[in-house]
This record gives sequence, structure tokens and C-alpha cells, in this order.
Amino acid sequence: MPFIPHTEQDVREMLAAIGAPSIEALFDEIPSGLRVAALPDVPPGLSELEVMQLMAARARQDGRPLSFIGAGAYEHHIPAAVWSIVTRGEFYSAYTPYQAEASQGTLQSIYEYQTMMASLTGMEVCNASLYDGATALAEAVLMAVRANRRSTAARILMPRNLHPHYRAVALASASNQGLQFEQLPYERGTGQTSLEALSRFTGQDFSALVIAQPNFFGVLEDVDALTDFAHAHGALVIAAVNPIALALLKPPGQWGAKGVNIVVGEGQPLGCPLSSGGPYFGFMTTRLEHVRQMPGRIVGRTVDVDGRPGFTLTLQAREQHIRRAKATSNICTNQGLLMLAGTVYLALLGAEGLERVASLSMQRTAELSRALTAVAGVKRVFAGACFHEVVLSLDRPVAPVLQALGARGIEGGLDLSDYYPELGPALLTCATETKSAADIDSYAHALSEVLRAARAA
Amino acid sequence: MPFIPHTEQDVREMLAAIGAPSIEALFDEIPSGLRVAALPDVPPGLSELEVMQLMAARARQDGRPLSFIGAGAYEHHIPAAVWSIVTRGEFYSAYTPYQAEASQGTLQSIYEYQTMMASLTGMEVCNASLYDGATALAEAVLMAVRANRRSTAARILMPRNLHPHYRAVALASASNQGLQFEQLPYERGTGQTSLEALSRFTGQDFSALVIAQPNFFGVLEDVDALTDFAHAHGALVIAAVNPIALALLKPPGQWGAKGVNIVVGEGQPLGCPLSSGGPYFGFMTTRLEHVRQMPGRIVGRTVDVDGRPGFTLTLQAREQHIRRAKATSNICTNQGLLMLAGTVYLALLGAEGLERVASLSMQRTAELSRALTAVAGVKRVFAGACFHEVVLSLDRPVAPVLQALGARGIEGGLDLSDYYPELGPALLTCATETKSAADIDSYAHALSEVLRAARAA
Amino acid sequence: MREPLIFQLSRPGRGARAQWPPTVSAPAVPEGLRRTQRPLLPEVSELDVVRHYTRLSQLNYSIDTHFYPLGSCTMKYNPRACNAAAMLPEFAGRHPLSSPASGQGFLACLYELQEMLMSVTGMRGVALSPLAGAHGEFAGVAMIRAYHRSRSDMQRNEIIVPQAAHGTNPATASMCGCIAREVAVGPDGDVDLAALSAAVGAKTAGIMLTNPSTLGVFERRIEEVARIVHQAGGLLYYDGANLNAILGKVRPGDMAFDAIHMNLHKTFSTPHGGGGPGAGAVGVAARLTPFLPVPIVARESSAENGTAASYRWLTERDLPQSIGRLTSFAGNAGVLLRAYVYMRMLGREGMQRVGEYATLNANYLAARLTQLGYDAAYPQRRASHEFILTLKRQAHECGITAMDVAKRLLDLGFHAPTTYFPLLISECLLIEPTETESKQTLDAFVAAMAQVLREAQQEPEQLRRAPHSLPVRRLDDVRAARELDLTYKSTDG
Amino acid sequence: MREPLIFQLSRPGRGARAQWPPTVSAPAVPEGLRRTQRPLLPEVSELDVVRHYTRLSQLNYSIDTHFYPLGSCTMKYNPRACNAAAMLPEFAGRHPLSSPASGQGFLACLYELQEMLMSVTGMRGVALSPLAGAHGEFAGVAMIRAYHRSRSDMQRNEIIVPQAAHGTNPATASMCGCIAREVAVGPDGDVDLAALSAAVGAKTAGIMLTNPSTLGVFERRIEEVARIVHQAGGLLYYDGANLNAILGKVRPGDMAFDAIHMNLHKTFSTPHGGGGPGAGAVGVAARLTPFLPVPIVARESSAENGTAASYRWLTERDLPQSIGRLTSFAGNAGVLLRAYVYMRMLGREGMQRVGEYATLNANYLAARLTQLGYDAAYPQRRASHEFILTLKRQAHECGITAMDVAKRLLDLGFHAPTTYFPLLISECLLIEPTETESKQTLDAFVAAMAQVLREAQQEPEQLRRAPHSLPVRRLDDVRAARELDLTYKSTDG
Ligand SMILES: Cc1ncc(COP(=O)(O)O)c(C=O)c1O
Ligand SMILES: Cc1ncc(COP(=O)(O)O)c(C=O)c1O
Repeated sequence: MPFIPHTEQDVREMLAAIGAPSIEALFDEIPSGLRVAALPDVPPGLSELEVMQLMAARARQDGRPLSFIGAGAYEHHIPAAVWSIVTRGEFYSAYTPYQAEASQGTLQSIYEYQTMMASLTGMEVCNASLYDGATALAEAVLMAVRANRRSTAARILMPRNLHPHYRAVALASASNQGLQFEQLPYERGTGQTSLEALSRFTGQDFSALVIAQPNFFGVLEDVDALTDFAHAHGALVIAAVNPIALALLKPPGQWGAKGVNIVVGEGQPLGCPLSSGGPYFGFMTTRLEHVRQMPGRIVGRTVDVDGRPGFTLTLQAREQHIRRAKATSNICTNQGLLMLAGTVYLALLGAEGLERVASLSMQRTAELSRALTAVAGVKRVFAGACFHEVVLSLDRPVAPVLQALGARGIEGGLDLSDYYPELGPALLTCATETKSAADIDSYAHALSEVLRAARAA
Repeated sequence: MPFIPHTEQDVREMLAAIGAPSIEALFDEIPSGLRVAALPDVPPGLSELEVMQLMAARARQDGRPLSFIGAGAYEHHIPAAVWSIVTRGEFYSAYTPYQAEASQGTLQSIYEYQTMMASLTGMEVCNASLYDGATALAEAVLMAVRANRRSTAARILMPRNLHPHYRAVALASASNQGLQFEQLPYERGTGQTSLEALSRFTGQDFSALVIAQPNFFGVLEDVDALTDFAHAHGALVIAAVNPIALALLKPPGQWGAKGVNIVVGEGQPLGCPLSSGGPYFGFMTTRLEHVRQMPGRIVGRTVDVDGRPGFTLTLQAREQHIRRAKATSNICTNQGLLMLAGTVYLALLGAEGLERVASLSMQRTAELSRALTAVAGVKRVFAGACFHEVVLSLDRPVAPVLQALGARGIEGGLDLSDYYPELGPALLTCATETKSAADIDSYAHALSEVLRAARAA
Repeated sequence: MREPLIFQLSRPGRGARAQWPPTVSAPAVPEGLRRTQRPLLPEVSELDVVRHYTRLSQLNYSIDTHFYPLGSCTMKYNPRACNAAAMLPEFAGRHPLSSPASGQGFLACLYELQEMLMSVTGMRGVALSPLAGAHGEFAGVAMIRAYHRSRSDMQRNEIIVPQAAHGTNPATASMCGCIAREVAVGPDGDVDLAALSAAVGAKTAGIMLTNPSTLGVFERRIEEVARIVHQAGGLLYYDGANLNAILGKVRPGDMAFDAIHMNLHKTFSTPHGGGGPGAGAVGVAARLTPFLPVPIVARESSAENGTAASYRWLTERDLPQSIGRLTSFAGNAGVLLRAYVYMRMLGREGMQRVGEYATLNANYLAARLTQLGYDAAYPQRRASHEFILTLKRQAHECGITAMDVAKRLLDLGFHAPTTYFPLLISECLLIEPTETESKQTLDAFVAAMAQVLREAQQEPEQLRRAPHSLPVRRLDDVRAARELDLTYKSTDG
Repeated sequence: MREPLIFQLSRPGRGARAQWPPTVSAPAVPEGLRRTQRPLLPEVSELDVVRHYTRLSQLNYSIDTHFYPLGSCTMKYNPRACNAAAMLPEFAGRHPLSSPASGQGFLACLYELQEMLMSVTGMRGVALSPLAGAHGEFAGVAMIRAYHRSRSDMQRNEIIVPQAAHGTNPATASMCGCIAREVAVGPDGDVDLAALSAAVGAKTAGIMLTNPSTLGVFERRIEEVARIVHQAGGLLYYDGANLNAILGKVRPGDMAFDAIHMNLHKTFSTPHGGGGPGAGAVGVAARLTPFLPVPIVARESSAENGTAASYRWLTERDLPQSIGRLTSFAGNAGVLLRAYVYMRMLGREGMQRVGEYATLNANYLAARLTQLGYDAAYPQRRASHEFILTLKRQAHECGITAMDVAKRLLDLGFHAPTTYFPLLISECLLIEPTETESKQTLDAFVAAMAQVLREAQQEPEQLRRAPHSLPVRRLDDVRAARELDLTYKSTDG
């Protein structure tokens, strides 16, 4: 019996202690008509050897293409120490630190994480992770509506250059509570949020404005202007940021005159493998004044009965297990282990390491952009500074080009045609510090061949 | 400075405490003519990212062929738990448990290992590993000469069907001490050690007889007859065994009337990756009467000053750090971590699991043998029972056949032509529980194509 | 030994430099957008980091080191093979937006996982993307709302939850814009049917139940519950937190549930990771399949040309009535792979044994502990995979609390059971041993509980002042909440 | 909490069954060769195994958890990347007898490792196969013997070792059939040249030296030592255990050594693994290259056709004068890969820094500890990467021993330095901090040593009864050796 330690003698003795004739008898309160006798559709069990061979074969089938996709999940180098620490049984197989005295390892690391993320984003407090970047944004939107006592509108201004999935998740998550989302268009020339479009909301009531920095196109926003506009309208500002970019970019706490109110983002770039989309972690930081509206767990430093410092979950009265229907969120299990990976990553990189990763990623993307736009038929779509991804237009439909690149072992980027049809055949492509000059060359070379072939066909 | 934590301020303060003007000054006792200024031939340093990319590229270059090579190192499934335990920092980055109180984890696991291996081999005591199977045999030979007070010959009978590398290592290791090795031929029909050849030593003085079970050809020896012959001559018996085979085979402690004196072998099959030849571990068990002649570390159970049980290195007076020139061996660093892998492996498999692995390996080899000998031009060389490898003869030279198989991603086995030219074009091939029926089919299919092509050419 | 904060190890100029990419040209960040002050990240060596977090880890109790009978959390052994498989470089390195063509192996695993989850739950559709149990609850209730809306049954905005429900249930109702309405539980632990009948009506969107309930007993009249709710026009939601109890014995689909979530990190043994990640796959009956969240894996067999099946993502385009997208990408894929590997190792027989031995262990422990003198909350009932002790009597007689018992158990080398949940039962311990623990471990726990009881009677101070032997003693939670210290400041020293 | 033996957790019929291959047909083992009684292996679950060894691991001190200044062992940080690279499935899964065609990536690493080792040591040939330092010593002395033999200089069978030499040196001499002859060390820690001159002669095969010596000082007159030995017809063997001290500063080849070994598990930071594995690559001067042990990696550049270089193994066939094969296969390849990765990360500048900062740390610690009142064995000398304190005075004044100090340090959270080696210095501690430890860690160690000194003077019982806070207190070694208990018996209970 895999993973079940019971010997026949154990079972006999245990049943005797219970006073039951059989294990079957322990299910005698279940209406017999409901019982199933077997699970014929589930395949028979495999040994570890067999299952590992199966998984290795499937992994081999998928291979390891050279990937230039970003779009919200980024291939950064993960130091070997990160996952050798994170998978230690004491971290990996513990649960939420309800028993603080027996969980100081997890608790202290969360406190360290909170400190790092608050500082990175320029805010005062941080929670112990949400599910992912998109759900963190959805939670931020709900939180902003709760926190903004001045506004009665439950109306959120959301830029169209925010990640389309984030917009979809916010909609699916918050619309049941009657929130309204207003889309802010972007400037066709720069890819930035249109200040002109924003000015149409002048004088109106809205709860919050969302700002993505860098935005989905990799373009840097004029965050000060956006922030000040919202604050001038009594709205809160929610920043959706890339944590690695923040090594170089002004932290949201310093945007505009007063700084934003809530910062969220995807923690994946900090030490989490791409892993087809998860597990990642959503982060959220805010100002102390909003902390009681913040969802998720929070760790505080306190003292024990002997006066020695220690760490414990705090402000639990916000949470579902205490406040139930009135909680700030229903979140319970979060993404703790990934947050730990992020903490170890940040500790290993430090401020300078993170800056270098960010700088090199920007540089590589600039090189990529140069190399690809040197290919006939490829152009940059937006002018101006960009962080580690860039939108390019092709003179052919994108999908077959990506497919042809795929056949050469290259994942060229994300086809934007479905998300932003107005851009025509456009491609969002990305290079981080993991891409070498040779990688970029081989992409450019392959692309020029593929486009040439497409034109010839 | 990778891995060096010193800040400039640290260095200043430290030099001040020392009273030295510079780090350079700390080397002022070294004759200046000997100093080197730089190491120009060493390449510049790489970041972890760069070195991991380099290593991944080299690994990719080598690929993962489907391997049917055995010949002393065997591909068995390694449970995932083994290396996740073994690489825990507390095991991985500790050293020899000189400070017993701070090393109870390592010490207790060695005591458990000693117990398992003593029982598996049917002996009374076990050391805490030697380097590998071949050096363990070399140490056993030296030990036997020391332990056998009756013999004055320093003469060892060594079968030719013992692994050729083991014979080479014994020779290189022991000949400096003047030991003589007599080779025992094998029966051409069965591959077993020739009892007739052995009988030529009747009445002669020799220190020890070595018996390989299974022998290099995968053939099972008549161990009782061999053991009794040696004992009748006042010689000691050294068994060289495969630890997985011992799940099915009579343990050396029960060979013949009295059982052997020393057992050695390669621990690799017990949880160690093939890893191009190491790190593995050599094991050695013996009778209590010989324990003071045994090389290597030994752990004993004792009590602390409060009477609580604990573990410590014992019988250190045999070892180089105490006995110096008179030690039983010069061994100091051994293969501790691999021994731990072996311990965890044996704990996970248990007696029944080990039996199943051994049985399935035997069965797969029988299937392999059947499938390959069904190919025209392929024959079994030896009759009789064999453990998980088998010698086959081809009707073509082996090397080009193996090369052609290699081009198809199959490693067909070991070419015996160099080691045993008398066998003609012969191949030692192996299948363990990791090889499926489909794997065996594809080997047979490839071999028939390769041989057909060779014949056509 | 206390471990300092990582910031306290920091020294200006230190760094784990093997992790730094070589110097690069200054980044082209426009003036006004540039960061001017470095964030407070530690400047430490790689050894500092490894040693610090290794030492911190040793301060934790975990399944790998301690028996962890935390009720409602199913802290069973997490097989290491699951991690090894999910971390294979091809899986770990795959981008979520990679083309399905380069992910057929991965998608095959997810598809088969969907199929197996349907088989074991009796549901007709499954979506894997929700990221934890509560997220699955959200998806479920959102689907129920979408269903009513699709029938223009707009006024249904009440979600009924039993008194003892987990906090995520009412919180989920609120997040979905519904009103949570509690119904009472009878003295036998089953839902009060009269109260339920009175509660349902034209505003009833549905009911959220776990079965076995959070009281550790099987809701015996589940068929009547279903009839009452369905007849009132509501749907039934199954909170799968307790699925471990009944795996392979009875299926939510057969109990007439319309929507469910499964906590893969409980029943299917993916690691809890000190708080997460989880995975809260949802399953639905036929009428809710159009509303499932996207993406979902579909299999397309090209029967005509005889080639292998291929897999692709279904999106809003394929499922226009979907409640939409709930996650940045496709869910906690790495967790899903771990669950897949676990399920394949168990296989059909192994899954049935899960429910059997989880139940055996809980009933054994309940029997032994009540024989010791502890009071079961529902002494007349079979335990499911967990059970509740109430220390009301001991609280009264000895002046100790459930918390005191919990803390003392830590001293004795056991993680504490869940305390003070469900709120319904005063001074309660919710104990879930799981099927992966041996009789010996349970017996050792019984011995510890016997010692605790003895101490409660003879030297209650031992309990009240516990824990004595952990890295810290009892912490001042009130101070933690009053004098918020949520981040280290560089001025803290 | 004591951890039982794994056998005590065992119960008949239990098993980690996911590890069992499915039942197979009965094996075809002939009657008389069959095993009839199962070996004493535990019958335990996978959780039992994981929990047991995880808990055992926590009883250890290690680099990853504690400062570990064990002299002569170079307990520096073992970068995790080295392990990750060596465990890549292609490397970990490669069979040792695989064809070189499918191992060009692997062989390239080994070849470059050989080249780098030559560069940093100034030797002309390197063989990687020896499996630890002592094994490398064996190879070295065997080559020296083979060299003399090849010149028909048959009577040279004496190996000179300084008094303070590591035990492996004389033991190696014996294993090679030589006689170990000790020469005295002068009061300044350098070899007594007069004694050396008297010792050498027609029977001298060679001398084994480490430099810096095991006394933690650099042998200043190494050029004269070399001249004396060479003039007597002997060769010089360098024990590379202390190479960390001089890496990138001075090279054994330039000091006129003829053969050396390197402990890759020391200088090049492969893990010590609780006792091993190591790797003891050997390097030789030109005259000894024909005698190197096999196999060795050779590079063949096909310059004419411009294709990439290819790598192959050199065997006895290529090197007919080789001392032969010393290992089953090609050495501890996985350890070699780890060392290769480490060396590539350090690069040329990084390697020079190793010697510099190892030396800085040792001299700093020596300065601080002598300022505290400890006595250095060689107060007039520079420390190398390690240094010796002698507690002779404290032994006399306070009645404590070096062992007492060592045990008390364990209580204070530090692994002890090496004790009672070299035997030459009474009541000694050999302290090697390594370059990967920070000033803060050293300062904390100094504080602990200050406390120990205070206790030695004021409450020596604290030391004599130490350790107080470890899993066990001081163990009875005499009983361990007298009443041998080397295996658990099922009758032990
Ligand atoms: C009964 C019950 N329902 C729901 C949940 C929520 O699941 P999750 O923590 O995965 O969000 C839990 C988790 O503890 C639970 O015990
Ligand atoms: C000076 C010295 N020489 C030789 C050795 C032997 O090296 P190994 O343990 O690798 O065999 C050691 C190891 O401790 C040593 O310190």
C-alpha cells in the first residue's frame, strides 16, 4: 500500500480498540445507496519508477525551446541555493504557522519578506502573499473600494495596456460585487496610458486608478502625472509592477506628490520557475493607514512571556477564519513556499544584484529589438523607453511565423493579434539576462528566414 | 568576490587587528622568487548563470542514451527521497564525525548502515565505507594477508572472471607490498571459475582466495566448493559481491561450511547515480575476529556520561591518524555521503523491495538475452544461471556494432574483445528493472538492423 | 540559539557575487522614472543566506519532522517523487504562454488529471485553474450565480452555510456578492433539516457543505438536504476540504452536489509549503459545465488519420458562458503535476485505501483518547477522517484551555491539532491523523495526550506556561496586534 | 528528543511500496545458491524513512548550519550550483563505460579541469582518478617508486616525513611498501635542515611535505629542502591538503615538487558529505608524467579538417609505464564536476583571492585569540590559512584540556577546531576559518573563545562537563572500544 504504513496486525489491533469488525464498518453511517465499490476509470497504480519514467518521457516530448516570451512571466536565472533551501522538508511540508512557537522559521522568513517587499515598493506594510499577480490586482481593486470612504462609485479606471489577463481576472473576480471598470486607452504612438483619455474623467467620482509600470507593452508610464490626477480626484492609486524592474524604477511609494496607495504584482520573477504558469505568488504592499483593509496573512514581531523577540501571525481579525462573511477576503491557503523562494532570491541578489539583473535584461531587450528590427518587415510599434519586453510589428500574420519559429526550437513571443487587433500583426517579445548575444542572433537569423520563406510562399 | 564575504571595511579592520599593512604582507614569509603574480591560463570567472548554461549545454550535448551497459555499475531506480535527504546541508556539508556529540545524525546513520550491510552479507561487522568496489577488494587482499597468520606466502588466488578493473586495481595497489596474484581461469562452457584449475593449488600455501558472485560475466559461481577449498588450505576467503544480488543469493557468511572471511563490493547499485563512475562507495564486512585488521572507520554504540545511548567512532587505533605507518590503511576521507544514500535506499526498499528489484532485473536480463539471441548471428556464450547481465557473441566485430547502435541512441553493452580476446567478438550486456519490454524490443530491433547492414556492407 | 534577521547579517559592500551578472552598461531609464535610493535588501554572502535559512528551517515543525494532526488540513506525507517530477527542467522551464505544440506532454498530464478528478468525484466537468480551496469556492459560487443569471433567476443571492462551516465559505459568499445565511446544526452534528427548510426559498442561490462536515462526522441525511435545496431552486456546493475521508467510498456527484472544489494540497498530497501553494480544482455537474472558468485542457483525437491525440487549451472563445479567467495563467501547474504523479502512484486501489485508512486512523485515535478520559464532541458518531475533542470539562475542572493543551503537545514533540475551530464547539481540538501515519505514531501521540491530561489534573501550570522547550515561549499576540511591527527598519539595529 | 534506530521503527509487513517493482516471476536461482533468510532491513514506510533521516540530519553540525573551523579540512562553503550541475540528469545518468562519443560534454569538463589544476599548481601532468587525498598520496608515492624503478634505482624505499605530518603520509609510505622516516621540525616550525641532510641518502625515495605545513606555517626554506632531497636522488611529494593557503600565490611546481595531490574536497569546495566523498587528483612534474595512473582525458584537435576538438580516455595502452588503474572507473566524476564548476565560477582572480582571504581570516583570528590570552604555538610566525593554539598553560593552570574547550565550543554553537593534531604540539587546537566566513562570524567565535577562557579560569567544571546542550553529553569512548556494539541485533529491542 503506497504511503500507508498499516500492517495487518496494526489493522486488527486498531479495529479491536475501536470495537469495529472491519474498516468497511467505519463507513456505516453513509447511506448505502450512495456508496461506490470501485473507481474503474482511474488507472491502476504505478510504482515510483514507472511514474518517473512516464514523466521523463513526457518532459522529453516537450523539450526545452529557446523562449523569448515574457508577457507576465519571465525567465530569470534562479540561483541553485533557492530551491535547495525551499524544498527542505521543514519548509516544504509545514503549513500556515498557526502554532507560532513551532513555526518561527516560516514566520521570521515572512517578516523578512515583508520588509524586503515594502522597501522595494516604497510602502509601509506587506502581506504574506496572494495567489498570483492577477488575483493580487483583483484583491487590490476590492480593497481600494473598501478603503476609499470618500468615493461611492465602486468604479475603477483600468488602462488597456494592463496585462489582458489581469483585466479579465479583475472583471471575473470583482464584477459579482458590482464593481465597474472603465477602460483607459493607450497612445498609439507611445503605448503609454492616454492622459487625454484620462482627462475625460476630470471631476468624476471613481474609487481607484490602476497603473501598470512597466505596462504590458514593456513601456514605461508617466507615473507621476497619473498618480497625481487620481489623488486629485480623491481616488486611490493601485500600482501593478514588476518587482525586478523596481530595482531601477522609482518605487510606487514615491510616485507623484503622495505616492500610490496599494502596490501589487507578480512575484514569479523572484526565484520561481516558469512552470507553465504556477505556482507563483502575488505580492501586495500598502500604507499603514490601509492595513486593516488588506487581505491575506500578516506577520508581526512581538515578544514571548520571557520578553524575547518572536514572530506571530497578526491582525487576524481581518481574515475569514475570524471575521467570516465580513473578512477582507476569503483567501486562506496562499503561496507561502513561493514567497519564501522570493525571499531567498532577494537575499541572494541584494540590491546591486537585482539592479544588474534588471539592467542586463533591459540591455538584452534593446539588443533583441535592434537585431529583430534589422530584419526586413519588422518594426518597433512604440517609441520610447521600454523595460525588458518590446512590441514589434511584422508584415505577415504572426501566428504562422511563431509556428515556423517553434519548429526551429524558438518561441518568438506572444501574438498580440487577439488581444490588440488594432495593432495589426504584432508580437510582444522579451529578453532577460538569461539570453545571450548568440541566442538573440539565432532568433534574428531564424526570423529572417521564416519571413523570407513566408514572402516567397 | 564570489563566496568571499569581506567588505573593504572588514579588511581594513582585520589588517589593523593583525597589525599588517596589507593582505599581501601576510605572505611575506614566502620567498619572493617563488611567488606568482597571476594565473593567466585559468579562464576568468563566470557567474552562476553562465556556468549553469555552460553545463546545461554540455549535458545536452551528451544526451541520455538508452543504456544496456552494466559491468560493475548498474542503472537502478533511485527513489526521489534518497537524494533529497542526502543533499540536506546537515549531511552534505558536514565532515567526518570527529566531534561525536555534534554528529549524532551521521554516526547513527552509519551504525544503521553497518547493521544493514552486515546482515545483507551475513557477516558480523562492517566499516563505514571504502572508496569503491575495486579499492575495497584491494584493501581486502591486504587485510587478508595481515589477518592470515598461518600463511607466509602473501599469495592471492584471483579468478579471471573477476572484473578486470578490480584485478588491475588490486595489482596496482598491492604489488608495492610484494603481494603475488595467481590467476584462476574460468570454464569456457559455463564461465565459472575452473575447479580443475583451482585443484592445481592443492596443498600449496596461499593467503586468500577471491570469489566473485555473480562474476563479471553475470554467471553464478559454485561458491560453497570454492570456499571450502580455500579454508581447507588455511586460506581466507574474500567474496566480491553485488549487494542487490544478495537479496536473492546465499550470503557469503553462509558459503561453504564456515562462511567467507571478508566481503567487499561496489555500493553503487544502492542509490548512487551512475555519474560516469563515481562517487560510489566500496563496502566491506567481516567477522568480528578480523575487525582489528579492517581498514576504514567504524562506529560503535556506547553511552554518554548520563548513561544515555549515543554513537561514536571506535577502534580508531587501527587508523592512520593514530597508528600512522602501522595503520591498517592510509584511508581517511571515505565515501560517507554515498554510504548514506545506500542506507536510505536500503531503508526504503526493505528486504522485499530489494528482492523484487533483484528478481525483476534477473527477469529483464533473461528477456534481453532471449530477444537478442533471436537475432541472427547472436548467441549466448555461457550456459547456466546468470544474474542481471549476460555475455553474448556476435558474428561481427563488436566495436563497430556498438558504434552503430550508439548512433541510434542505444548503448548496447561492453565490448569484451580487449578484456577477453579468447571469447572472440563478445559483448557483456545488462538489463535491470529500469528497462521495459519496449526498451528491450527496440534494442533487439536495432541490433538486427545493424547486423544486417554490417553483413550487407 | 536565536537566529538574527537577515538584515542584521548585512554589511555594506558584501554580496553573493556569483549571482550577479557581470557589469552592464547603465540602463536607459528616463530621469524622472529612475530609482534614487536602493531598497533595503540584505548585503550578505551566499553562505550567509544558506546558513540563515537552513537554521530558520530547523525552527519549524513539519510533516517531515513531526506528527502534524492539524484538523481540516490533511497533513499527510508528501511523496518526494512528486516534487522531482514537477521540477524536471522541461516542466519547470516551460513558459505558460508557450505554444501547446511544445507542451503536449504537459497538457496530457493535466488532461488526465481532469479525467481522474471527475472519476473520483463523480462530476462531469473539471477546471484546474483555481489556486487554492477558497479560490475554488469562489469559482463554484460564481458558477452558481452565473447559472441562475443564465436562467434570468436574478434574485437568488443567498448562500446557506451550516453554523460550523469553515470561514472561507461565508467569506466566499460575500466575495461573490451574496449574503451568507447560517443554518443550525443539530446535536448529532448533522444539519437541522427543519432550520434548513425554513431557510431556503426564492432567494436561495445555493448551499455550501462539506461532507464529512467540519465536525468530523458524515452528514447522514445528505440526500434530504439535497432534495430540500434543489426543490427550492438552489444548487449544492461541496467544499472538498474533507474529501480525504471518503475518497473512493462515496462521491460528491452521487450525493447530488452541483459544484465542488478539491484541495489538491490536502487530498492529493501536494505540499503545504508553510502556507501554500495549494490548488483548488473545481468540478461540476452537467448543468454547470458551460460556466467553468478558463482555461481547461481539451483532447482532440484525430481518429480519421490515426495520429495520436492532441491537447489544447479551451478559452472564453470555446466557453462563451464561462465565468471567465481567475488566474494570470493556467493555475498552479506545478502543483497540478505533483497531484497527478501522486494519483498515478496510488491508482484506483490506492485511492480507495486513502479514505479507508484515514478513517481507521481517526476512529482509532478517537477511541484511544476517549478511553483516556477525553470527551469527544460527538461520542455517538463515527469519526470520519478527523474528530473533535472538547476540553470544556477540563477547562472547568482544571482551569486549562485547549490552547494550553496545544502548546504542551509542542513540548512533547507533536504539532498541535487545530484549535478553536469549528467555533461551535467550545475548547475544541480538531484532530486529523491522516492515513500516512502509523499506529506507533498514533500510540506515541496517545501517550503524550495521557501525560497532558495527567498534568492538567496534577500540575496545570505545566500546561499554562507551555511550551517550555521551543525556540520561543508563548508569544504576546495582543502586543503584536497593538504595537504593529511588520517590517524591520534599518534603525532597529 | 532521541531518535530511535530505523530498525526500531520497523514492523513486519510494512513497506515503502511505491518503491517496489510490481511482483515478478520467481527468480531462477539454483537451489543451493538461494538466500533462505531475509536480511535485517527495516520494514518501514516512506514517511518513516524521510522523517527519520530528516530528524537525524538535524542532530549534525555542518557548514550549512555552523561555523566549522576544523583545521586541515578546509570547511568552506559548498556552492549549491556545483551540486545542481553535477546532478543534471545527463551527467548523473551517464554510465562510466559509455562511449566517449556520447560523453564529449562531460569529457570536456574533465579535460579543462586537468588543465586548470596544472595552471594553479605549476605541474605538467594531472590525473583525476584518485578518490581522496590519501589515495592521491598513494598514487604519488607509487609514481615515485615507479620512477626509481624505471631507472633501476631499486633500493630507494624510504619516504621521509616531517614529525608533524598527517597520519596519511606515513601510512601511505607503508602501503607503498616503503619505510616512513621522520625528520624533526625546528622550534620555528620549519623542517630541521640538519636532520634532513642526515636523513637523506641512497635509500631515499622521496619526502612528503605539506606547505604550509600542518603546523600552520609556511616552510620558508623550501628551496633548500628541495635541493637537499633532490641532490640525494629523492623526489618531493606535496600533500595538497593545505593548498587553500597559497592558491594563486605560490605553486608547488615552482617550489620544485615532483608530485602532488590536491584535495578537491578542500581547496575546490566539493562537499565533505559527513566523511566523504573526496577527490585526490594528482599532478606531476615532467619526469613523472609517464607514470600517471590511468585513465586520463586527452584532447585531440583535428586541426586539418577544422572540426571541433574531441576527447578520449588514455589507458595503459597509451601510457605503458603508468602505475596502472587505481579505481573501478574514472574516479569520483561527480565530485570532479563539482570542482570544475567551482573553479569556473572563481576564475583566475577568484582563485587568487582564495589564498588571500583564507590567510587574512586565519591571521585575524590568531591575532584576536592571542590578544585574549590564548597561546599560539608559533607566535613569531605568520599564520597561513590555519594556525595552532596550545592550551598547555591552561591545562596546567586550570586543569582543563583542549578536548574540554572543543566540547564547550559545541555548546556555544560552533563546531570545534581540530584537536590533538598535529601530535607534536600538546593540548592543541588547529583552527582553520576558511575564506568564506565573514568577520562577524569570526568575531562571534572570538567572543565564544573569550567566554571559554573565562570559564576555564572561573568555573572549569563548565568545560569539563561540556557539552551540556547537545543531543548527547560526552560519550564513553573507552566502553565503545571495549564492549564493541557495532550492529543492532533484532534481539536488542
Ligand atoms: C473546511 C475547509 N474549507 C475550505 C478551506 C479553504 O481551503 P484553502 O486553504 O485551500 O483555500 C479549508 C482550508 O483550510 C478548510 O479546512
Ligand atoms: C594534511 C593532510 N594530508 C592528507 C589528508 C588526507 O586527505 P583525505 O582525507 O582526502 O584522504 C588530510 C585530510 O584530512 C590532511 O589534512
